[in-house]
Amino acid sequence: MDIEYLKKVVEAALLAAPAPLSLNQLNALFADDEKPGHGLIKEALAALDADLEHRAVELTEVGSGYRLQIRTTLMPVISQLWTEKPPRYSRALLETLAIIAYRQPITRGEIEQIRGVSLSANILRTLQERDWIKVVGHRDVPGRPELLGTTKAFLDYFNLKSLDQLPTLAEIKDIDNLEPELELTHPNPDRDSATTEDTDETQQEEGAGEETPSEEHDIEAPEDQKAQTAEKPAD
Amino acid sequence: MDIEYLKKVVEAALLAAPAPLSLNQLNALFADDEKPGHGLIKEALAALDADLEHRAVELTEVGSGYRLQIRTTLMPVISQLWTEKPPRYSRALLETLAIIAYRQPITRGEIEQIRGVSLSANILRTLQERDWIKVVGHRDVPGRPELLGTTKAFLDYFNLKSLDQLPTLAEIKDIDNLEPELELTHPNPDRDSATTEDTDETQQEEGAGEETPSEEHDIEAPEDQKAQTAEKPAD
Amino acid sequence: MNEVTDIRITQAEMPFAVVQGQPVLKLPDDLYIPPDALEIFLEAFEGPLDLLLYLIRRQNLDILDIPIAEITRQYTSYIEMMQGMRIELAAEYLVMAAILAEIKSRMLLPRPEPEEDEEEDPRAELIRRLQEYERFKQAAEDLDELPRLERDIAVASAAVEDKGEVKLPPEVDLKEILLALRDVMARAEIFAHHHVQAEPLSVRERMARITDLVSRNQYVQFNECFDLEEGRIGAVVTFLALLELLREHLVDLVQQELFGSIYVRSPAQT
Repeated sequence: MDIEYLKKVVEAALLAAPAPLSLNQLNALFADDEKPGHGLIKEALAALDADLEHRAVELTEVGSGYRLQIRTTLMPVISQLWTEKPPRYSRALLETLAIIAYRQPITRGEIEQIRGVSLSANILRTLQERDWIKVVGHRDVPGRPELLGTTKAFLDYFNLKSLDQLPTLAEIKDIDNLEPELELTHPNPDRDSATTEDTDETQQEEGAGEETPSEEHDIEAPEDQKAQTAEKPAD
Repeated sequence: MDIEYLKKVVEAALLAAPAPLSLNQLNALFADDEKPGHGLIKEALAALDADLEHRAVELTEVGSGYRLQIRTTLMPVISQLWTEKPPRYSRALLETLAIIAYRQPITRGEIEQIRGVSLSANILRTLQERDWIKVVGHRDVPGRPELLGTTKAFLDYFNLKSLDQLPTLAEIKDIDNLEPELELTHPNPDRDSATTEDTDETQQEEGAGEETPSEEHDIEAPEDQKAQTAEKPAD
Repeated sequence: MNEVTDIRITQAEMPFAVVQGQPVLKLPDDLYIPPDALEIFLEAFEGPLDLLLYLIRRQNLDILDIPIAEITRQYTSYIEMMQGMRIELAAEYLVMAAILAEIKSRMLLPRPEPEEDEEEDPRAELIRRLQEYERFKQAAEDLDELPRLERDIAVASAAVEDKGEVKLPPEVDLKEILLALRDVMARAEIFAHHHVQAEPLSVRERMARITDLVSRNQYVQFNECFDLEEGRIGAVVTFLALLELLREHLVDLVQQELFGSIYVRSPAQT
């Protein structure tokens, strides 16, 4: 098949389609005996990309395939077209999304453990409605909680080709550096004053602590959970 | 202003905007002291149009402004993008078609007698729109009901020279043995040319099919249908 | 603002409280806390870990070296402040207060020295959680920075003049029709007993063809029904079809005069 023609078809298809197109989808445009195959299509895409060098659009590959998008250098002018402000997302939503993206597959309970707060149903609903996350399975524990993962639409939205392209997660510093003895033997003056001044508080706190020994379980429980997740490389 | 830059902005804007853009809208993209004015924008549009000569899109002016659209020559391939996988016909439709093929010319009432349920108007309409059956006359009884028969297009679709080539009823009884002898014909590819309009019916048809015991629908719907046909003078 | 409140009160007619038999319809000014302020305060933090991180970071402290007593004091005072403002505090905040108190108390206890080496520092778990949370807090910020649709990226698309949304009609395999017919046959015994079975299909087809012809022309000459190229068998089939049509009163044969042309016509015209 003529590569020039193929290039045109690919460009037209990418401009006409409402979503990114995969190699398979591009190949499927052609009748059975005319299918160019992935190799030729990739060639056409490369040729198209080269052609577009001085034009207003560029070819990008995202999660679900290829798309043409306006060059970022032109965006400041072009964004004048939009009358509405782009949506903003809350920290809670972004944190939840980040945890799912880096730790998938993950249950809601595990997300709550990491964030230290319970997760509002709204956030999960919004994420699902935006088609950024989906249920990818169930953890084989009592209650069979849903395991959540991100979708290709998530990658598309954030302009990512794959999860590899997510910014790297900060490293966890080594806990072995803790030197409790030091602190215990030489309590710093602040603390001293703090403890003496705030006797009431301290007692209250300790009282609270005793009343709720069950909390200890809550603390202890995540222990293995964390160990588990920590081993797993973010994908 | 640099015409090359202006050309790029215009191209980007036309590709980013969901609707055609007027000269005013294009001009409004720029800050007050940088507005190119209609003259320059028209120049840029003309230059862009020339650039696009060998590309997948062309510049067109429509009522509300300018837009870039996929070249019509590419549309036959591109339209595959939104070609839906065809649904399946309902059992009721297939039975009706079979009865018409084997018992033609036959009236609707006779089909209903054989099938033991009344016949939905959709089925006959779908078959007629598909050009597989037609009215070949009227039976000389009160109401002058239409006599239905199969068409040449029916024979063509199933790759039959004449109805003789259909297996006999006796053979059908034993259909499992029949299979090897029967050429299971591949439906011919240009059949879609016949049916660009029957989309609605097809879908309704399918809907009814999925719900099969579709017969229930078939029983309800025809009621008025019959009244209708009864009223309608035979033509 | 006030009007709105007043209207609401009169509509609802619900006093905030009843003091010495008198309904109180308006909150005393000195008790008034702008609800916005409370919400902003609560929303500033994504939970107890976030609040703790804030307290630690505010003092440029290393997570690994938290002065637990001081942090506990600060944390608790925040909690008390919020409780004092009658903010409905998420339970997690109180749980964290308890955890901090627990850690603090354990650290204050004299430690039996060597053999309990394996006992972990009571802060370790808290630090792990704080670190883990901080990673994702950062990750969320990074995610927010990524170029994304609707804000930083515009997808290029061109208009399509006529989508010509071709919805292909379903494909049908001949076998499907035959299977359908078999089912009908099984259901309706009619096929088993009637003469239908013996009927050659070509006669049926010819019947349909003649009916079609007759319905389109008022009169059809008898010999027009025959196609000489089909030969004798074709003629016989057509003749059988005509006879069958006559029998079913689907056509009439008319002849005006002896040896005149025979016409086939639709019976309705009589």
